[in-house]
Amino acid sequence: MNRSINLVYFAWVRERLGRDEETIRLGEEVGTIGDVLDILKARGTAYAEVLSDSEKLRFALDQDYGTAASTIGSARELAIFPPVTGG
Amino acid sequence: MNRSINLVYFAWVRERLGRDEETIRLGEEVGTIGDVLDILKARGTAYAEVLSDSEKLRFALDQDYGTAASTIGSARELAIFPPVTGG
Amino acid sequence: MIKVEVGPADFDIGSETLDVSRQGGGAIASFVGQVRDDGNLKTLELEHYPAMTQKALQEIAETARSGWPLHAVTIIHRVGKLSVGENIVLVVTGSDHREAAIESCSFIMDRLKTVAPFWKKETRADGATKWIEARDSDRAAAEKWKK
Amino acid sequence: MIKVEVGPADFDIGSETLDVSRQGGGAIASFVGQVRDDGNLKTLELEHYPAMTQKALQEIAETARSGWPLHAVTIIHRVGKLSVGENIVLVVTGSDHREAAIESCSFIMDRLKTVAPFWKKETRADGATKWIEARDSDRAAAEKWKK
Repeated sequence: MNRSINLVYFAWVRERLGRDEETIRLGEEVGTIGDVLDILKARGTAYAEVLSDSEKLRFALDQDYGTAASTIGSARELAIFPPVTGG
Repeated sequence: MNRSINLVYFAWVRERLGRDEETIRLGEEVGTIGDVLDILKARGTAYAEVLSDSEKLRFALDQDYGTAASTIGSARELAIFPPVTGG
Repeated sequence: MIKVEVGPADFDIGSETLDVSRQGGGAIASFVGQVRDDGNLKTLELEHYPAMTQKALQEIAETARSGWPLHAVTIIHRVGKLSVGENIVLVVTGSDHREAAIESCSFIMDRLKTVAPFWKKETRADGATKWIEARDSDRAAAEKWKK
Repeated sequence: MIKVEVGPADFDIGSETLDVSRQGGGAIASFVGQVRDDGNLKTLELEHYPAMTQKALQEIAETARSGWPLHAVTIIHRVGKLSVGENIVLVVTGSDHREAAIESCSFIMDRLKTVAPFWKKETRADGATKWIEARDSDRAAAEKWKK
């Protein structure tokens, strides 16, 4: 089965990756947000650096907060961003 | 020495006494707010009834809160009123 | 900056908030108390002790300013006869920090309820009148700041 | 009544407060956050996650309404480039009770700081830019409501 997911980036994650979104294909072996992070980090230095410390990142699956251990399931959008600073 | 003090009444104290202020003379023996209350209560039924329960009353001497035990000293105005309900 | 006003005139929340925000800080908390319609209330009459009121409100504002880092405090309290829905009281505080602004605003309201010399008399739709009694919950709220 | 707005437009505190007060209650608390002048700040840029923001704010408002007896909640959060002194966020809550109005307003602000998908980037007078980092004190403030 071929799945794809839309990745969206915000704030310094967006700036340092040099893009605000992209779509990637996910193989069968991809189960969690952590698995997606591993795929991205394998792509090269920028990804590896920006995504290295998942403690400094927050994630949302289809606009609901998740963690590196959260299951992707049938989610269509994964957002990766720094801790929020609104208000 | 003859002293006098202005008494001011508010809310239901004012209404039930039928007046908003009056001036009375104080003899040498009058030391505290409680002494003034005793003088007023001796005047008749309305005063005795309204001032009977000092727990339900609040006092201010020259616009600062006091208690029945507070010394009159050289204060010019004694206010007698129910607990406040502003705001 | 401390601003204290007592009188029959209504107030404008927007312009009072703007005045406080102009003193700097970036965190502005406000509270408005209005005559609440509880079914058959007609009017509320606010009596006060004019010689004492201004001083009492000034002291409350100064106590707030000594307890929290505030740029500005505004307290406006109306007196006289007010109808359902009308404004009674406005408190606005300005600080660098939202906690300081919100907490001091709450503190000032608790002090107004228990210390400021105002009394409320309600008139019902059927003409019956009653002086509102002080509430234990207001005394308890004021006590909690003394910790 | 819950009202949630996200966008570049400024808001009017007076009219938003009036709208909340019209839902009844008599106790209206509000908080305004503005771009604070800390000496050499020039602008603040507010980025957000459009697909998530409205939903997050709606959830925050509904959580507040389930925690306190509220007649109305209004949350307005601006995005885009803002100058020193400009409004960023407005929260207004209306209740029968001042404690409910003030506490829920404080709760909503704490949640906005820690849950709503906004990010602030500051530009200094010398042109230097920096993403503002989340503060431990904001996380601690949000945690205290979970008791």
